[in-house]
Amino acid sequence: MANLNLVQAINLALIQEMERDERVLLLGEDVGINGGVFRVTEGLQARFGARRVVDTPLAESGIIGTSIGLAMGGLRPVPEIQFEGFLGPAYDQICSHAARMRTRTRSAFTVPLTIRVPVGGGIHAPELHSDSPEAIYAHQPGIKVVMPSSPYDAKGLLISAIRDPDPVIYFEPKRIYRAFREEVPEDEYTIPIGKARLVCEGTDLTIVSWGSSVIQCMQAIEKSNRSIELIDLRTIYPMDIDAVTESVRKTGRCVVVHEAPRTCGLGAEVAATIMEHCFLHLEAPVQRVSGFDTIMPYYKLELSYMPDASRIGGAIEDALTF
Amino acid sequence: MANLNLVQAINLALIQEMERDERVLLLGEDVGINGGVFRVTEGLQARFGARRVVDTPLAESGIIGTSIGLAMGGLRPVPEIQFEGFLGPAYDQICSHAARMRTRTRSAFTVPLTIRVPVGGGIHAPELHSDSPEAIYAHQPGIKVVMPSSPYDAKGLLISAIRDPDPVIYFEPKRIYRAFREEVPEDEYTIPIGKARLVCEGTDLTIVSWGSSVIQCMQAIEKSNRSIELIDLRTIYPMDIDAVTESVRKTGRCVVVHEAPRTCGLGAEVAATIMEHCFLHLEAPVQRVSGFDTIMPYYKLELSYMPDASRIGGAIEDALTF
Amino acid sequence: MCVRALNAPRYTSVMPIQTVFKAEIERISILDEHCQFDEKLGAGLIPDEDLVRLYEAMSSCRYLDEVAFKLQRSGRMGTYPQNMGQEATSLGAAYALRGDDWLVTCYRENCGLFWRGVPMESILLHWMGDERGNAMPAAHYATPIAVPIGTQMLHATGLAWASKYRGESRIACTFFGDGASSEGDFHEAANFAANLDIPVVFCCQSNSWAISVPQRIQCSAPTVAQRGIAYGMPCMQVDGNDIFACVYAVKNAAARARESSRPTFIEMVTYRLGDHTTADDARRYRDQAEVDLWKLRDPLLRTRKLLEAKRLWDSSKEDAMRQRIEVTVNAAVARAEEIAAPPTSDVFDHTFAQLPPDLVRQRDSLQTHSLAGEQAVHTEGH
Amino acid sequence: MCVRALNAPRYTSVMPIQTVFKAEIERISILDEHCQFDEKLGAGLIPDEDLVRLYEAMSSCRYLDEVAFKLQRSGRMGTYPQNMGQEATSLGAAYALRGDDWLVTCYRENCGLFWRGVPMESILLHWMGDERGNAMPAAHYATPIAVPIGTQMLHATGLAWASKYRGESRIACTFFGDGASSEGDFHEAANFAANLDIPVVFCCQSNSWAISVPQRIQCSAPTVAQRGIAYGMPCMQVDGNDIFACVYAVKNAAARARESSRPTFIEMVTYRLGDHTTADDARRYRDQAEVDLWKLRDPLLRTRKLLEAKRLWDSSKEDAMRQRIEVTVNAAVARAEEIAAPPTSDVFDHTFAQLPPDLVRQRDSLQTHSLAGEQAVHTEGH
Ligand SMILES: Cc1ncc(C[n+]2csc(CCOP(=O)(O)OP(=O)(O)O)c2C)c(N)n1
Ligand SMILES: Cc1ncc(C[n+]2csc(CCOP(=O)(O)OP(=O)(O)O)c2C)c(N)n1
Ligand SMILES: [Mg+2]
Ligand SMILES: [Mg+2]
Repeated sequence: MANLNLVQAINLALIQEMERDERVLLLGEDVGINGGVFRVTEGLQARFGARRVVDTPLAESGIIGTSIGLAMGGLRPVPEIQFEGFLGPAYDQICSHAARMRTRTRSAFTVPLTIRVPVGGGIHAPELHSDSPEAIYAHQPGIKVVMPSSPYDAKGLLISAIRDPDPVIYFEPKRIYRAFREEVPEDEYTIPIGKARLVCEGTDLTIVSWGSSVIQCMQAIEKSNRSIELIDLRTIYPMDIDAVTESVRKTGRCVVVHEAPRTCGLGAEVAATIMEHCFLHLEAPVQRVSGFDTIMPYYKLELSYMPDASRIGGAIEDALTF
Repeated sequence: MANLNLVQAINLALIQEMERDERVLLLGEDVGINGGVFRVTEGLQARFGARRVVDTPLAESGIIGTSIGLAMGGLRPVPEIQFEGFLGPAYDQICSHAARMRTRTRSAFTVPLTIRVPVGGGIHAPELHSDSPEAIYAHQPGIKVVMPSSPYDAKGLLISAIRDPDPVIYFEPKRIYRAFREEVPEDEYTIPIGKARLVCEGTDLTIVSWGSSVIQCMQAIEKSNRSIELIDLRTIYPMDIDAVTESVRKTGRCVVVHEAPRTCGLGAEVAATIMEHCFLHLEAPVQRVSGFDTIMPYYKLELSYMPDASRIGGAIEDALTF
Repeated sequence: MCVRALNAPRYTSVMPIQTVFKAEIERISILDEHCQFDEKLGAGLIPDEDLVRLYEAMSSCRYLDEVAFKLQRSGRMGTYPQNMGQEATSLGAAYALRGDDWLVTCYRENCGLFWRGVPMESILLHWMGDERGNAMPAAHYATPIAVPIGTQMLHATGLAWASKYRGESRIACTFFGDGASSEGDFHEAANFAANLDIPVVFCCQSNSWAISVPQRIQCSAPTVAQRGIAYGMPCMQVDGNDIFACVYAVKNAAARARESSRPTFIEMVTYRLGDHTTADDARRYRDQAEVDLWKLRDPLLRTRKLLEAKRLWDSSKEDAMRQRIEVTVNAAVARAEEIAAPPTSDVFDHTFAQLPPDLVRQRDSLQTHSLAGEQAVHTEGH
Repeated sequence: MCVRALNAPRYTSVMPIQTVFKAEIERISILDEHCQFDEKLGAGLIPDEDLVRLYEAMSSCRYLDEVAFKLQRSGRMGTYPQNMGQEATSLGAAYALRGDDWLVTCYRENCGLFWRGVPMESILLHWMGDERGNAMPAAHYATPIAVPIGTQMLHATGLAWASKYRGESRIACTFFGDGASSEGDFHEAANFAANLDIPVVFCCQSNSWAISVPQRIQCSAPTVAQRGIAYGMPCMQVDGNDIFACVYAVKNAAARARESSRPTFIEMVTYRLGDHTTADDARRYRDQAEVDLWKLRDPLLRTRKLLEAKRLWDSSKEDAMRQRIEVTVNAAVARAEEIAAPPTSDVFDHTFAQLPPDLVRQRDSLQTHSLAGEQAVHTEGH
């Protein structure tokens, strides 16, 4: 066991997978000698050489497109996109190719690719460095999407993602890169993709969240005097519908919390799914606490945009007093 | 009044807006002498010259990126992207720039841009020619998204889109480009963006749909012996929440129908919104009839993927017998 | 070939004007449209017996085009892009490459793919709207047909990189149109290959048109070949209707790639004799005179003339070949048409290696529904 | 300049090898790092009184960099990208252009923007996390700071096209880094401009690095300038630390753009003397020796030397200037810091020209909430 923050947990997972499997290679902007702008790949080029940790030209479509070719050619590339705001240029390669190659070729070609991307706000960064596009990729069939909220999960989910035979987008909530440490086993372990985590049990209301918002949810729960169950999805797609619906059937009330804009965010999917599966158990409408349907503001106002304990608390009240 | 199909109605709207406003220009792949691959811009280059109807290089990001510049420079560009499957390369310019320019510059720069894009399946086309990405752009703050389902709406919505001071994606359901004709006024008229259309009234259940699925919904209603209200959203974002919720408050039941994959599709947003606004009126969970969470299949199976009258009928039954 | 005569350091003190870079591009032609043959470059390049086979390969691809066109017109196939006029480009490459080099094509390279062994019915099946047409067997080292223009070259770069990573000598050769060379992904693929030393041969099918858009709108420079100069890549132009020139250029490029892991850009100047696809009517935008001119430059025509001049061919051989081809192609069509539509559950089966629970639910719901729905689907389809 | 010596038709009958294209690229240097000045090219280019003003402009931009760095380190500003070492490039362009030509920059062109009249506090405000810093007044013909690398050049192409469309003589000049030249959007912007005859001047800040990635990974070709050859564009390399060479090149390119609506590609060879941004530590990836070498080539140093040689400058003038600059910059900082955070409702106000009803609801919900929430926000922010 080691006491690690999220950055260190990811770094450890990368080391272990690279040692275990020669097919794993890292590529991206500044991932080499610089160790990535968040130092997630720190020391890896020194350890594994420039053949396995590759600085690429500044071109996101190029990074993902060549990674698709690398994967079709039998390797297990782990490209990094520097910020979620720069996934845009790679959108086409992700959605038109990575997501479709297996179905297009009836599995003759597959794309075992793990795209690592820092995500979300709260670090006082410039524009396009604080967005939350997880719903975009959840809407694209053929890709899995995961987002850890703790160092322990970060390691286990990353190992699962790298070993997964299909493309996975692995979002790293940058706000909690170094926010806290926890015990992380030194041995390799996996956390199944598609399984949520029950953070804490409760009977009055269920909160569903993921990524760094989980921390805000825990703060809200601490401040509340009700018995609240918190589910961290961990996997955005395929969502653990059973975990969510089981909980809501028990509590009858639900708040879903995310940073992304509300319209067509994953919160809508969670709410719609709950309605479909738990209609007769619901005692209040599912409440969404989310970013607004506006551009994530520059950092002076970013904390007003992001769900915080107080807004979550308000939604909890609304759900409980409905 | 003229009896026009959807292609002709759009063509007429383009002519009228170009005659009215010198700032309007068209650009895209094959929009010139060829009149677009669907002939929507037929005759326009002959009429307005190669200065105002411009064949561009084969580069979607280039088409949208230069259109953003044209719009920032005071013009009203109407770029065409040949198929929705080729919006991918332009995703970044749309979401990182067109959608953000106004908020980024506190309205010093604006992007009055109308992106015309054929959308949806049902025409036996190759892959990436039959998708429905409307939810992707509905999730992006700063863009409006519209989708007509009839020649009359097509003309009025396009004129509104071109005159709108903000970027609009105008999706053209290609399955009904030539499926039917209807009376379309020769005079120019607008249909407000953000307002749904009540296609037919009913008391037992509300169907919410848009684009060519509206036709399938009408077929399902015809086959049904219940009193069903059909709402055609016409605008995807900003959605006419009042029209939807008013109807569902009356009927207590709702089916939402779209071609796009289910997870994080607009159906989820419609369902979540209805739950938020009409919880106490709902007598059954909102039913979603949609594409599956798989890649739209090649055309041999496309009709199994797309909602048809029979699947819609099934959902109507499920909602009514819940 | 692009010559880097000067390789000045980026910061120098020569004032005020110094030439820091020079390049020139050569055009290669070995068998021209008048059946003139250059012995110096051409000798030994393609043995006679191979030339006969290559001619038959081009002819049979050409015949498939005719048949496919009719299939589409009679509603037995969806949109189909004819290859007519461009057969020598991909065939020359397939002939010059090793059988296990990656061939990363677009949709107008049937001739090269068939040479590789990709069955005709796969290509037909694809355009009949069936994914199984794209299930390329591993042995062919061919990637699926690429519908989104200009995107597949990045996969070539990745595939070649994967080989290099493993220390294999396999390279990749990718085909794309002049229109495709306008896409940003082309730039990124070439730039990755050039800067990361990845062994890729970039073959541009420079065929004057991208649907209705003339080449000057994609590339107003004197040559498309000079796009390669941007990356410091060796680059050249060849007569793309000259199978010898295509073989020559790809052979050289492949050797360079294999030996020094360096990419090459080849502009193959050719012409699309048919419409863009069966959904297109080229008469709307181009003159018949231009088409007629290019008909004289047809790669089949000149190859046949050379064979005849070498007394390797005559009209009776032509007739016999035509009969063989008809049998082959018609059999392929029959096989493709025999393949029934897959069950609707097939929509799900290749989304992921393992179907997530909710997709299983969705698949099951489809099965419940399909009994009722199959009828409706059938009616609507016609 | 790129010379198109040969302009062969795309299909010819010269066999077997014909040179179809030739190009060469020139490098321009007028005032070198040893303060050697070329009278032939340099005479009359920049009148003495202007040179003094340009020197002061560079010096004040440099001082702002120092101050901004400290502001960031003391938590009074977010991430900031220093411009240090690259001042001559954008300033040379701004000086050479008309005041109403579009200047479409990235984030390392403060010096050119200030010359245009963009207030220092706007730039500061932007990096302090406030959109109002990007509310560029129309009179400056400057676009907002561009964070997504390599994307803004397309806007330049569109802006210049809009002017051409209206028959105006305004052109656009866009700046981007060597890293940015790897992005597909660069290719598309240059290709649109070249093929649609749009008057754009493309200026690449070729500064050896893109964060930690050395230039050979962005462009292993001998020059970045040759990227322009791909588009048949006139292209050249200049010493980017030489304000005269920058002015010369942009002046020529702007004249060409205005007269014949043709774009130009200019590689300005320069160097980022500071870290990439305040979030970076360049010592991790580059040698101090390299930095030291480039310090000798500093654009400020050589300009000052020339002024001194011309007896237009001395240390007392330098001291006086330093005092002026400190006053100006400090006042700008004070003004920027005085600007309070906007009300939270500001998040909504510029999403659309008119706020849709649901956004009004969301804004109102925020207001209800903010009384309770403001406290929490405040605590978390620190
Ligand atoms: C990204 C993308 N944009 C547009 C299209 C539509 N489209 C199909 S083929 C084609 C023209 C291709 O021209 P070129 O690359 O020159 O190839 P050619 O057909 O001439 O062989 C276009 C615009 C597409 N398939 N993909
Ligand atoms: C699309 C995109 N990808 C990545 C980044 C992160 N990033 C910011 S600056 C930079 C390097 C830019 O290098 P260059 O274009 O050479 O400009 P320079 O900073 O050297 O002036 C990177 C990778 C970004 N802002 N946008
Ligand atoms: Mg072409
Ligand atoms: Mg740089």
